[in-house]
Amino acid sequence: MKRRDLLKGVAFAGVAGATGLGGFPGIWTGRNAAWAAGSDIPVGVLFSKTGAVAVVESTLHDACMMAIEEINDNGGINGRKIRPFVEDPASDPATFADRANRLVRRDKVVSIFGSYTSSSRQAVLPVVEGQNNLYWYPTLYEGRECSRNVMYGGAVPNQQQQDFVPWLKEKFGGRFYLLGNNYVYPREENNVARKILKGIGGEVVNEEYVPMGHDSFSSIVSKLRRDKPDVIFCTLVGDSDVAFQREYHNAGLDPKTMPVASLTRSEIEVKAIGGEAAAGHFSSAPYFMGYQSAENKKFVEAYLKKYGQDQVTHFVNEAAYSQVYQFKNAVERIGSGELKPSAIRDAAVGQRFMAPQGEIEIADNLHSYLWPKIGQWQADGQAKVLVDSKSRMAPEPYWAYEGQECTAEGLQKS
Amino acid sequence: MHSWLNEIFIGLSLTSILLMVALGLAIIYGTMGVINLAHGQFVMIGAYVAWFLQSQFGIGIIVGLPLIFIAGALLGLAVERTIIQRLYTRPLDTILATWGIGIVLEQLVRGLFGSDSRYVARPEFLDGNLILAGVHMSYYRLFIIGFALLTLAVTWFLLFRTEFGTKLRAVIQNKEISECYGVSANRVYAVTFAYGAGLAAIAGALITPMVSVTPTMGTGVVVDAFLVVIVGGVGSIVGTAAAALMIGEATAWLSYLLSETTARILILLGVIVLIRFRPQGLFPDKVRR
Amino acid sequence: MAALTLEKLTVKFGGLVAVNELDLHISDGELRCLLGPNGAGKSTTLDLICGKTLPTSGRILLGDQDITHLPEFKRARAGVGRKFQTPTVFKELSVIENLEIGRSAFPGVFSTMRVFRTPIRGQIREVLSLVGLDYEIYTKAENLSHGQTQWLEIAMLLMQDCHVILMDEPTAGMTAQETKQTASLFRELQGEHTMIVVEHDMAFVRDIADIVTVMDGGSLLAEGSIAEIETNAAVREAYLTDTGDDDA
Amino acid sequence: MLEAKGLYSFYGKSPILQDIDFQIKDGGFLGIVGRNGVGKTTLLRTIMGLTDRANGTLSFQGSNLLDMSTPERAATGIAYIPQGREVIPRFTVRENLLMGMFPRADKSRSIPEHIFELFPILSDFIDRLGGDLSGGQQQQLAIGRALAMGPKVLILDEPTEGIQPNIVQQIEEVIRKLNREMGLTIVLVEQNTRFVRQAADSFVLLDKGRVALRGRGEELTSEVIDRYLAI
Amino acid sequence: MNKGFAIDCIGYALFAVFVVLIIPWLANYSGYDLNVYARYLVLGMAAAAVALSWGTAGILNLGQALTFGIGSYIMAMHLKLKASEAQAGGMPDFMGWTNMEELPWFWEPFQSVSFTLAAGILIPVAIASLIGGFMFRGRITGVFVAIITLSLMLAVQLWIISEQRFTGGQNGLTGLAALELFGWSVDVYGLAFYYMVAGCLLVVLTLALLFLRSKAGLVLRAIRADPERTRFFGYDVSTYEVVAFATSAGIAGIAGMLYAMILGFASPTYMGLSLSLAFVIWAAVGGRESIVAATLGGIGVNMAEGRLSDLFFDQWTLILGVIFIVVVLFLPRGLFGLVMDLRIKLESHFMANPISRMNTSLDKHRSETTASQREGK
Repeated sequence: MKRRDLLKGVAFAGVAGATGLGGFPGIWTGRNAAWAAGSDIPVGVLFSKTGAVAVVESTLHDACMMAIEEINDNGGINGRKIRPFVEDPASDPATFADRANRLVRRDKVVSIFGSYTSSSRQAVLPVVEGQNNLYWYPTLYEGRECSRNVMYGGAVPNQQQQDFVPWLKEKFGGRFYLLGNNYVYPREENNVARKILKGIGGEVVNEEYVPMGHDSFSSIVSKLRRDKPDVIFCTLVGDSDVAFQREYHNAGLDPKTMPVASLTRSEIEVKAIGGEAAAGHFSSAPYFMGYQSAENKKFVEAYLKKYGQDQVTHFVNEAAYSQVYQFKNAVERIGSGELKPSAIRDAAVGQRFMAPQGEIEIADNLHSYLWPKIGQWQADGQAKVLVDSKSRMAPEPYWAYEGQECTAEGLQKS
Repeated sequence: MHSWLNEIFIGLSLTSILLMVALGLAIIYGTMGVINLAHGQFVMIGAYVAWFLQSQFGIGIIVGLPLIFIAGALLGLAVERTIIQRLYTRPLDTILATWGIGIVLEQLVRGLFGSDSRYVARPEFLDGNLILAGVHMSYYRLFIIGFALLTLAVTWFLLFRTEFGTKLRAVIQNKEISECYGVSANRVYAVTFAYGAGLAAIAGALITPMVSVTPTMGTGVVVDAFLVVIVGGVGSIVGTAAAALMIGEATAWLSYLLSETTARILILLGVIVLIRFRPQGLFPDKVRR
Repeated sequence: MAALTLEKLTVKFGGLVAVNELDLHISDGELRCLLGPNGAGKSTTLDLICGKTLPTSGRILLGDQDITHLPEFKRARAGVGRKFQTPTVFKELSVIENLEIGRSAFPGVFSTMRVFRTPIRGQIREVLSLVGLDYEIYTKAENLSHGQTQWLEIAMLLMQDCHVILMDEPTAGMTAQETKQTASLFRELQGEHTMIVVEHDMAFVRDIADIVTVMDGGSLLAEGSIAEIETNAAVREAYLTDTGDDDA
Repeated sequence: MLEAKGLYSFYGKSPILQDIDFQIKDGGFLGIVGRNGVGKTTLLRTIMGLTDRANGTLSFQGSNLLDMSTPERAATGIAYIPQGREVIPRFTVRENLLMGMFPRADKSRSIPEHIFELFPILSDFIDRLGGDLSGGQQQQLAIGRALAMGPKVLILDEPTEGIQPNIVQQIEEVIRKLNREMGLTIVLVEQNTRFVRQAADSFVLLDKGRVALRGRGEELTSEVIDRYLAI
Repeated sequence: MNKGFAIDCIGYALFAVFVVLIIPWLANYSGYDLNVYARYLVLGMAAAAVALSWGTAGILNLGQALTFGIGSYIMAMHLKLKASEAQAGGMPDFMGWTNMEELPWFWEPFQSVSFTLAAGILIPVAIASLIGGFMFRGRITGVFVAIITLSLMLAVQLWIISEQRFTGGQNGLTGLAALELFGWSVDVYGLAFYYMVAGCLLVVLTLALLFLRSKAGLVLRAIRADPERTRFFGYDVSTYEVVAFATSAGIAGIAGMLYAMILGFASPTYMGLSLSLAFVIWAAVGGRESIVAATLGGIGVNMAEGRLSDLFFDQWTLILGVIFIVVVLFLPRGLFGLVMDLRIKLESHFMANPISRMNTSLDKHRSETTASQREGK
């Protein structure tokens, strides 16, 4: 009996041992030993290449990497190259947190560029705040956040809606149907829209949220037929937006009388919807691929050359691209000082950069002054910019919340 | 005023899509007891083949259907011969293996075609709407309803009016005896799996004009299809059709009256109750297993 | 006193009446043999008593207790044990583990949580040697021979120590020697336990039975002592002819 | 023509049959007897290739059966009528008979008339479900199904088990007739030794997975039975 | 029943050594790695929960992430309230944004640590008991259990996402405070926290092993083999199934609570389809028959995933998919089965002569028999 048990024990130990050996520090940890060496500037690049939001995030990854390469090809920053540590968080918040942790704590990056969805940003937040690192987030978002560790490169609700909603009311009428995916961004945008509409005498005929990834919209279309709104104010994202617009088109509804006004639709969704089905509808964004400017021409040409002529640029990957340059400028400004995230942040504030959309500026609340535009989609899949903002619009992440303001000192309440 | 007719039509349209997707799964599950979690990925691959044919050769969805079916069937055959075949004695393990297969297929497609969302145009002659008694019916949806009925009829004919169908039903009821009478169960399984995969691919191609084509599009599909199959009852294509109709109409009505989210929650709960009290399905077929 | 009473027990499967208005009274400590051609409803009757099948109509009384609608485990707790036609043991478990399952005086989950080992002594020891499995204590049941499996199931029933034991073809696949052993074991149990034995082997039946009940087509055909049965014309026609010289 | 030499057969790792030898010539009639659980059914299943693994030699008309899959064995002309008949319950009588035609080399799908002559009841019930027939009728259907393939060898596993006496006789007559008049080779597993003694020209007696005794049919005397089979 | 008990003890002891000594050493006692390994341990615990009901009682729960997620939300609710103490009315920020007036009643009790800790176990247990009773009294088995548990999980997930004002919606509960236990503020990057997680895991596994080692565990194995037959011995099969199901839910609840602490947020993806399936896969890779093996499966696959994603940035999911297929095809009992087969091979290698081996085992039985006979007298 003894011998038998011993054998079993040995076998078990073998497996445990194998696991243990496999787990030997040198093999298991550390991407490669050389990471700390040299004078490179380590940054994290954290966009999903797989999973549900890879459709968008992979283009952000591409734009971000293109900017890094451009900078490195032009001699880097103060002679130092940017060293990107790339991770694939697979569209999963828990993986986002894990990978951000890895970047910040193990790879000791000085900044992370990353993510598209609010939930992934929220997942990364405790990591960057806990370690006082810096997260460059390129996406438009719902506002109402005032972290000192996030550089918000996208539009907040007031920047998308302040001009857009009154313009829509004037052109089509004030009866809005609010339609979005069921998460924080659409709800918050609709909050703002209601507020603006109230101020200008419009009304909300219905407010509806569908689950993320939902793709059958026939019931919604029959509700639209029933309610006959003047404007469909749309904050659907990704697959839902595509499916909805296809359904709208199939059902034979007319953009002249019931246009879809979207805050989230970019060239990338239109490409999937098909130009014909998207034609005649509107989006509000600080950037469109078809916007005429020298910087944009350069950006678009470089991007298509690098990633293929069938690719598109859009208002999120434009920001992902610009943010790398803003990072560069900040690091340049620090010069020979200590390169730590908080220093980069402080150096970035107030700095201007000539982006494809126009000259943008980082506000002291770490959001960006942007150039909101209203575009109408054309059958070729590009937007025609109908209205261009006359000045840089200030970001007010707490626009809808009276008595709250995001400042350089964080959230102020009065 | 005609909204109820309208909802019935929408329900039918949802039913037809559910049925197209679930039918292949139902046949595979009913025949082999294999729980094919990669079914959604077969749907996705059908969509990609449709996109590929259209973007590379300008072949429209409908003209391309035979090719799409063959592509799906060949892929199904390959998967069956290499992997599924070894798991017939362990049906619950197929859940795990096919999940792995799903991951691999998704990743392969992503590697080949990228993460981009792809666009497939609807056939032009199906543009527009038929308006009848105030009900807006898009021609394309009408076409899908018709096509789903046709697929159901073809499948029924295949099962009940052909020699292959007789062999298949014999194998389902008594594999050993069927083998003793010259039916090669292995071959029947392979053909059935290929047929199911082919149907999935066709379903994928047909939904492309309505959704966005991405490598992840299959994940959501498979859960719904499974609910339909289980509610319908193992091995009963009539049950599958009835379950699709039930779930399709319920979705249409509940989403119209309440909201999409509530409708979905209610349907999931309804399915739970149904399975609890009728685990044999709506129209149980008295077969083994 | 009756240990088990069936009153007008009927069960239908679809259109088929498997058991038809069956009345049966089995007194305490009796060993009753149930005979009849295949499909006569013998096994179904046992299924009805142990709860595997629910009757369409009629009543089942265990002593005074009406058990017609009790779930299986409650009938088992009330004292009904069953051996199946094809020996049904837990193949993945060892002999001793099978016996531990059989020893089910305290079957509640919170009672079993407190039991950690099976002491191989006392009753278990006795039962093991009685059925000749003492050298197979740790053998997995799937590795036993057909006959040993039969014995194991009988042993499990002995451990269960039920008042009413239902035996479905206990000697199938046993050697002559074993069958004799079984017969003597049954005679031993007789008196203390009430038993119903379904068996084709007439020699065995002659050996053990007090009263024999013959069923045909779901109904009671005849009942009486073995001698009465063997001379009963109806029984001869339905069951005993055509077996000729062959009892094997 | 059907011959086994040193045949072993396994379920999982345990050998159920060991070192089995037998031989039947064309038109022969072999009875297999033995107690419950000695491997009679396993022997038939081994011939059909339904056990997990088999070693040794098993040849039919010179070709090695052990290399063939079950359907291929059926195609050589071996028809198997298993214990419990196993007609397909949700197939009609016609479909069940049609199923018997699948292994035919000539691909014919018209059911041979002589089956209905042997079992008139089958043509009366041609559109009924197999599962709705009585035990005796199912047995007739099972034999009919086997005959539909135009077999050379008929393998029967306890064809009279659980059948009413009057039909038992009818079935026994049919089996004898198939053997004597139509020249079919028969392998029969039977508990009913009387029938084996009367009909078979040879028998093997199995015990514990081995051949314990073999001989001519009429040698299966009551003395032999007492020694090996009786209780 | 005590055959093999010694081996299990040895194996388990090795596992404990691995968890208590080797992992911290691997992690160089440093914050980030300890946190990562703590996460792996917790996921291993979730895999153990799956194995407890699947490997033992044959209940395949595809909705295991439901109770895991509920556990994480319960912990997150407490930590969120703690983080919101400074807010008006102590209300979490997201509630203020959705115009809630006051803290909903069902949030109130989570102010208390002890209530939270108890609820994190008991609420999953209660939910599992209800749904388990609902299913098992109706003798639902196999794939139907899988579909019901899966559907329920999806329904709850949808509800949580849609009721943003109570639950934080898609984003989940974020911005959590650190847990305070007896005045000790838990630092999830510290060695102490790692040991807390390891301790939880070992205690849970010990209790679960005791449960499985008891006769109740034996009855569960009997139920897996043949539920019908078990009933005829007087065991109330459905109650046993409910107990196994609820126990595994409780374990998943504990794992969920720890998970929310480790990552600093709770998300509806914690009760998502892919995580739920992942639990099952991990348990299958490790070996569903042994909860220790399943735990190792969870830890191992996650370590591998962490490493693969490091080495093969692009295709690590593909590699994982292939590994799963290979494991299912060729190691149906997981790595545990491989170890067991290896053991048998080793045995027959060392005992060259099978006859002598047989005699040895006979002798063994005999000596045991006489020993216990003596004991008997």
